[in-house]
Amino acid sequence: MIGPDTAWYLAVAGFLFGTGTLGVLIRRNPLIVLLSIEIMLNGANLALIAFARHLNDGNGQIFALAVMAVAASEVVVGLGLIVALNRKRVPLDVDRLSSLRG
Amino acid sequence: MIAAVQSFFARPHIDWFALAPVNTLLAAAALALLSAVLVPRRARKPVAATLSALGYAVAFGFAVALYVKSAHGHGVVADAFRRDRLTELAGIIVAGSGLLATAISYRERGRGDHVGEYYALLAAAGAGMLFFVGANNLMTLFLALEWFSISLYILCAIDRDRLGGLEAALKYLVVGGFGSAILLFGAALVYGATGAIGLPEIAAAGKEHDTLLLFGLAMIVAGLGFKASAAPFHMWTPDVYEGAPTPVTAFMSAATKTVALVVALRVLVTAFPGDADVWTVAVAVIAVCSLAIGNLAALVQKGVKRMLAYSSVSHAGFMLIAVSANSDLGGRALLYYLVPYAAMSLGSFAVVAARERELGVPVTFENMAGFGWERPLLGISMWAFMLGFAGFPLTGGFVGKFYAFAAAYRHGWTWLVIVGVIATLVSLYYYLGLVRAMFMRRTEDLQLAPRTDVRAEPARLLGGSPPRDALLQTAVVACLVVTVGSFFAMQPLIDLAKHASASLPF
Amino acid sequence: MTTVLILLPLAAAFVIWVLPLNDISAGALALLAALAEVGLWIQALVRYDFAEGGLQFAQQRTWFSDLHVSYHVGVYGFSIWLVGLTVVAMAAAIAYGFWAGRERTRAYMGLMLFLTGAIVGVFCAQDLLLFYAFFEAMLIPLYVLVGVWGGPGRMGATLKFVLYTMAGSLLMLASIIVYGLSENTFDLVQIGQSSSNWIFLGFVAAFAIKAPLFPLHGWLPDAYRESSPEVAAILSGVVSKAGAYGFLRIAIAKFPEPVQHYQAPILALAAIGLIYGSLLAFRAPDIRGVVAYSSLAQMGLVTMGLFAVNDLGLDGSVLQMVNHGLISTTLFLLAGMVERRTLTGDLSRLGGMARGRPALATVLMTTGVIALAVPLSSAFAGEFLILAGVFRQGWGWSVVGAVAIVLAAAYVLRLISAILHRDVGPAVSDSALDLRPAELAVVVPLVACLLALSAWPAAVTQHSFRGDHGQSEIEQGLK
Amino acid sequence: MVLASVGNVLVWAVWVGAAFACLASAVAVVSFTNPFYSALALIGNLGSLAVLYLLLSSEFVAAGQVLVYAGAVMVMFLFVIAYIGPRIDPPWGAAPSWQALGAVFAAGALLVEIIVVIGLKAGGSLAHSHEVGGSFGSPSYIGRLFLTDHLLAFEITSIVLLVAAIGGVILGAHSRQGADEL
Amino acid sequence: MIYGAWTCLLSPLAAAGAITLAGQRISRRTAGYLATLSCFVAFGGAVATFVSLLGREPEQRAVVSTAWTWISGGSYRSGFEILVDPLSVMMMLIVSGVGALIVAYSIGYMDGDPEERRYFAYMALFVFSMLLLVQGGNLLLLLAGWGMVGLSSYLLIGFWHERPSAIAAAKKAFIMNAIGDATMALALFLLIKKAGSLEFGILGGEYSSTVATLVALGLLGGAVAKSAQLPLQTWLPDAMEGPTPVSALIHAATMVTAGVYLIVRTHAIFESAPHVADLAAGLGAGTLLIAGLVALVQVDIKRVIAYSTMSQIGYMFLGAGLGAYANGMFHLMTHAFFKALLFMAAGIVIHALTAEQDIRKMGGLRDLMPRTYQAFLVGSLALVGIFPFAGFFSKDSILAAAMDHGAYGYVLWVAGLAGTFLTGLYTFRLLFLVFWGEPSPFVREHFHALPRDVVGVTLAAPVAVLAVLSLVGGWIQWAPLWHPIETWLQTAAEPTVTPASWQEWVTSALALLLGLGGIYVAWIFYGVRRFAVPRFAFGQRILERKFYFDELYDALFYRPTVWAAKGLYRWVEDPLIAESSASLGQDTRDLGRLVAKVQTGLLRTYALAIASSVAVLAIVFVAVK
Repeated sequence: MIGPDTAWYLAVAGFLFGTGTLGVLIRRNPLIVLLSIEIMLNGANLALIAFARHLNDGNGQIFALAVMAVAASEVVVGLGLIVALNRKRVPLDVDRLSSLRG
Repeated sequence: MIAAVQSFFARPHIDWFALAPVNTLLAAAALALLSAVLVPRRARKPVAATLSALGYAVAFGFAVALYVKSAHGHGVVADAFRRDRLTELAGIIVAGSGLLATAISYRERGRGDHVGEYYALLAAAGAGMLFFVGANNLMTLFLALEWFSISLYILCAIDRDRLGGLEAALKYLVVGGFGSAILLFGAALVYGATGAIGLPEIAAAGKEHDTLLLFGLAMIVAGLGFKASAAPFHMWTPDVYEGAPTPVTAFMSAATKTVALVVALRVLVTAFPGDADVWTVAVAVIAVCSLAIGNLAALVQKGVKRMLAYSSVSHAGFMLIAVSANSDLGGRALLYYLVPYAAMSLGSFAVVAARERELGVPVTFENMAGFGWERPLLGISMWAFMLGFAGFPLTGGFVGKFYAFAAAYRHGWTWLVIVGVIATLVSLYYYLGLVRAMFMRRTEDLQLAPRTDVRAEPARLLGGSPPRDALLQTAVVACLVVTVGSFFAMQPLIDLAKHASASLPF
Repeated sequence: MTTVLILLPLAAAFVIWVLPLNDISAGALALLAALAEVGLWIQALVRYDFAEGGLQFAQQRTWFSDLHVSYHVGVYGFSIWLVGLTVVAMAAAIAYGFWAGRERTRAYMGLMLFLTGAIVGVFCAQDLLLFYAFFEAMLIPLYVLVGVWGGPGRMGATLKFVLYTMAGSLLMLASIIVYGLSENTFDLVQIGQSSSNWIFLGFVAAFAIKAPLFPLHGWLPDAYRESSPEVAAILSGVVSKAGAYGFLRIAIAKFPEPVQHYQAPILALAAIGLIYGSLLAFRAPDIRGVVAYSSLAQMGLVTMGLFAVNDLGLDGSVLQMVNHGLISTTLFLLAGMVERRTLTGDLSRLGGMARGRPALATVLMTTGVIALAVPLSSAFAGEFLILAGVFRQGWGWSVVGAVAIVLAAAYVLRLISAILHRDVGPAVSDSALDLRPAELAVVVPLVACLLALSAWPAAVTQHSFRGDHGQSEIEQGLK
Repeated sequence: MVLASVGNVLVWAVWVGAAFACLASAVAVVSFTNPFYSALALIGNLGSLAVLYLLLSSEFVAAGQVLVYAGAVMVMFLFVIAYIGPRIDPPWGAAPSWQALGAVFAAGALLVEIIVVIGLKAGGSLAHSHEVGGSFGSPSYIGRLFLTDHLLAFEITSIVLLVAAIGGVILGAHSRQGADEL
Repeated sequence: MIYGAWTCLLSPLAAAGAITLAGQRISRRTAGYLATLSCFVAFGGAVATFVSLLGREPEQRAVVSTAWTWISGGSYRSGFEILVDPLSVMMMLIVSGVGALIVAYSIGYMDGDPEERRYFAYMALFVFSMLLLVQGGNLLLLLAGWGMVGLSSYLLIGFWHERPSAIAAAKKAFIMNAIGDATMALALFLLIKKAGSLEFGILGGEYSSTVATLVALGLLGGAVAKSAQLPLQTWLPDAMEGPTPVSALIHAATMVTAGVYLIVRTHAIFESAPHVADLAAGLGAGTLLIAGLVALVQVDIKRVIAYSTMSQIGYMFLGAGLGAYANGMFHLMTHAFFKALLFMAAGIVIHALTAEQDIRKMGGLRDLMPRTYQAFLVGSLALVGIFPFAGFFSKDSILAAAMDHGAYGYVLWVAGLAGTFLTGLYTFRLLFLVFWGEPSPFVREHFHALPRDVVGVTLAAPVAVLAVLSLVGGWIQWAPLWHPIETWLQTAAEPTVTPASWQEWVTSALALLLGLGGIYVAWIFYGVRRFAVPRFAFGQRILERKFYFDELYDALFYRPTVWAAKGLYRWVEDPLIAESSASLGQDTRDLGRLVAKVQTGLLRTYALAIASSVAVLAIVFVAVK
């Protein structure tokens, strides 16, 4: 194939995934945490599509599309929760959400 | 032209019977949802609850019928879904749990708003699980996972005014999203390594010990372990179980664990037989972690729900022992164990719910004092459930543990048996501790919450002790019957499990 | 036959739990059931063919086929006697509980009957898993019986008791799994003898804790002190025998080589326990303490006899199991009766109760002298056989036993005179009555059994093993 | 031949650009203090991903990416952020705790592992990939797959979205007695 | 005849059981009559047995009757059986006869005691036990009876259980006897191992000298414990805490002499272990001296007699150990007569002085109670062995036998003779102090004569009978001239020594002289009080402390036991056994707290846990491939 090998794409995918993970692990604002999860999913998507291209197989792309939908749904629910929390005057800081512990 | 279209769309044959349980529940969900809009507020709750109950009952019936008729498993709808006895046995357990969960929920869901949605989501979650256990390729697997997970996220937060619920839901959502992202990436890697997403095809690709494959496998194991709340992927469990409404917790603890473990078994055995030498060890290690962490943490809990949550972590360990055996006996052990386990956890959470309702505060060991004598039926049932968790004879829990250990021994892992035994010993402390609280403590200092009329808006106090909850008690009795009955009449159950696990390529 | 023996009390228990009876009728019903059980046992005793010996009244139904586990029950000669001990002691305990009027009678009586069924099951089970099931089932009622109706320290005591016991029996479970799967059957009769030390030790752990054997008796003092007298009676009188029975039926019968291998250490532990228990009983501050530690010593003696593995030792041990069962049941019940009158078991605050209380004095004295194994008593016969048997394993063991006999005399006499003799203790008021007829009706039968056994100990020793040759029957693995 | 090499160079150039943008925006999302900017950065990320998809000859997915994601989801994000007001929190706000260290370590480990694994495979199976026909990734191609092999997946996707919608309604809608209970 | 034997054995048991069960329903007096009757029935049975045995050939005079198998273990069996042979019949006669008299005497003596019923039940039980001991058909039953007499002696010594001293004495007696039982049991175990049976017959079997020695030692241990010989003699004086008839019956006439019976019964094993036999004789000699010395300084009337008992049993041991079984048994019989007589006479004195036992408060009773004085005098003369009283005939022949035993024998002989002198001295010291001189103020104050009712009769009649027996009882056998007892016992126990008649004569003469000498000295110091009693402070202290045996045993056995028990509590039971489990549980819970602490409630922690474990899992997977 012309252009870089699949490996390069996968590298990018992996980098995205890693960055997303880092985001989830260090960020305290739930919104940004959600965004980071999106990045992880996108990394996975990129991997899927790269593989699909590499294997000349459509399943990967389908998978990717499905993932988009799922990601969207997760975001919807997540945002809903954030709104609900916000309505309870809860500061948007996941570190403050620790009434359940031990 | 038509022919061309026909050839263009080679529509796969659809085995509606195989999908019947799922569809039934979806229908029930849809109707319940409609009831939320169409039925007047007063009648909404009974209608929606009945719909969900009906859905589960019918799904249960379908699952049984399918179990009988699916001696030889096969994939349906372009192999996206697998119709075999494993699927259907899991389906039976899930449907049963859903039915009981509906019964338990009935009084809980007093508040007028969202009662329709609640039952709709309950049914939808069940449908997702039913689909999940049948998923035959990574895509459907992932999608079904998200399907019931999202339903559960919402169910956790269904009381938008309970901060605990919201917190639990957010934690569940974020950690769950994180976990499923990992699962997804693993799936992608596996797909890349083998070029297939269908479970059998993955095995057929014959890429044993391929680096990408193993990497993906690791991530998939993690993702499934997360759903089964096995240590060290378990940390969401206590918080979510504590924060979620108790009936939801009951449903989660019974059904989610069931499907997660069944799917884990199916995926590992069907898709990765070549790497068994790797994943058996990994699963065994995870099992040990779960046993250790779950039991130790449960020792020091004050809240009963949290204790039960940790105990469910440790039980994930016990059942993973069976999975790690990677043998027919192991599958049998797991599938048998799931039946009494589901009953016990549903029942125990139901009892907690009952106590919660008469106290109006979170249930702790302290305020369980004297419960056994005040409510003999619930008390004795709880006693039985605890003994079952602790693996005492006269309950199915004993036979389950016995089979799991037997499988481990057959696999040559006596050390795993020893670990399990020690874990059981530790677990006795808190299980019997609850019995002790219920039966051996005095109850003078105990305060029953004033009874509230839940229909009134806003709820208004009536005073007096809460009414006995016939539905809940029926559910508890049903659980009790299963828990104890599975010990005495275990041959039939074992046969069920045997046939079910026979549909896996051991 | 056997099944009926097991099921009758269980059924009665459920009836009592379910029916809304008042206290009196519940207690009466329970007592009736217990007596019926005794009647059943007598029936079994009469119908058992001692000349032929071996396993009789066997019943078998497959339980789960793929691992060859079955519901298999039956009785050997020695199990008949242990069953008898169980039913008699339980009847007495239930009668006492009924008379003493325990609160929540229905629950209490049901649990007692349940316990009866479980213990009888232990002595009758001929399948490893079934045995384990009954072995654990005993614990379920005991946990509550000690924990709910016990004394102030009951919670700690019951927890300790259960954790200790479970620690052992879970190890036994591991052993059972390994043993049964490797032999590919769980049937105690068919299963072959094994030479695995580890499996053996697993079993020994369970039984050594239940008996208890010397270093593993941490649960014993608390459990015996805190539980109500009749439950303590059952604990030390009957439940402990389940451990010894396990030694005999499983550990010794099925593991000849490990027994050879570990004979000396186990005998040593038993001997230490014998002396240790006797010494502690000699200084124990209260009645229950004396009886508790003495039963530690006695079980050590029984274990010695069993692990001597010869005709004398085995016969003696079976006899001594029955003796000690009856003796400590009686003593604990008497302790309860004394405590009812004085509100204390503290020996330093008792004394002089013999004056004006001839019945109490006579019964206590009789039981006491039998307990210290005065010659011509059944306990003497048992100890004599045990020590004669263990003498063949080495004269040293018997010397230890002889020393223990002297110590036994010392602590029993101390107990008797501390309760009955000397000047009246501060806790003893003149209003404390002599034993009431009801109490006599409870204990006198037990004493009568002891006296009968004293007249004819051979009733047990001759009818425990096929042709009174325990050694050969054991060596064949009790097939 | 020449054309091919030219095309190759061209593709390389585009790839480098897109990949760089992608990574940069990802880093930006994680490290911006203001969620508003993070969201914007994510949009950039999605856009550059779409370019990569195109390079991988998946037109339909790329389109879907832009429309669904950048179009719908992100708008929703921005709306919510605007609704609850941007809340500033620096990524390293908390003092470097074992938490943060562990986070960096774990994420770094994962990243390195993935890269290494891919590097290991780069010479092997990943080196030579199949040639694909022109229709690969075209809407019709995708559509056919959706309606044949992956019918169920298609249906499920819709169900998931539906469920999510319900959730959104339940959680987002104004609660009847939300205020007076506080 | 065998029925006679069984009747003899069981009738007292029946009485004991009946009295116990009847409880309050029968009057106290009835209980007494019942017990007495049963003993007389037993005596009748014994006589019947004796008569029918007389009618047999000497060889057929051993009959075993088995009721049922008592215990069994494999091939080993021991029946519940009785052996009737000359030896046991002789003992049966003594036990039941003397026993009957003493029980009858008790009716008077115990009159008015609130717990008379218990007393008579115990007495009957004792007679049964003693008969079981002597009739027991095998070693196991012998041991059974052995222990049972120990038990009933315990019960009777501690009869007045309000007295701490009585209870202590009872316990002491029982435990000392338990030690003896234990050694006997060990001997029996050895026999079972070697011979597989416990019939008396096996004692004659072939055993290696070690086995024989060990068995004999074990039996000797039992014998010395029961007969209060060195080194287990200390319990007997304390046993005087019991009622006087008890002392008469158990601690003079019957039980304490059981050791002698045992040695005679099992003489076969002793003969194959000669050293042990010599040891027995030596212990006897030692005891008779020590007891005689200690008796010199005792001030309690009963204790003096108790020590004299010890020393007399020393003579019997001497005889039995030497192999002069017949003589030993003969002395046993006569001793039963005159010692019971002495005790009962003393009992009457005590009764008359309202339970006072201190001889320093007595005196001048000769005129107040002349018949008692005469009875006491007869007993004393018999005890010292003055011709023609019973002791003379039995004791001297034992000493004569000693001469036929080589050098060692002569040592014993000398000791025995010395003992005779001591006997004369302390016996008549007692007699003079109690009866002679002027009535002390205490006596004047407290004395009351015997009533002429049932009490008086039951007290006096047995004493009279025994007085007669003490006089004529010895005439049955005069070793140098006629010896029916020896021939009677021939089949049961063949003597191994046969003193020549000159030895008999010499010994008798010397013994008589020394006895009279003792009496004379006593007369000088205590009778006419010609000289003040000389004082040897040191010696007296030793004697009063009974050679410090009690203190010795206290330090050797009792205290160490107590210390051991306390130590075990402090250092083993409480810290190790009791605490270990608790601390273990505590540690586990602490661990749990640690784990729970990790559950911070922070979302990021959870994600971190997952991420890091995935990283590890993945690296491991890839690595192990």
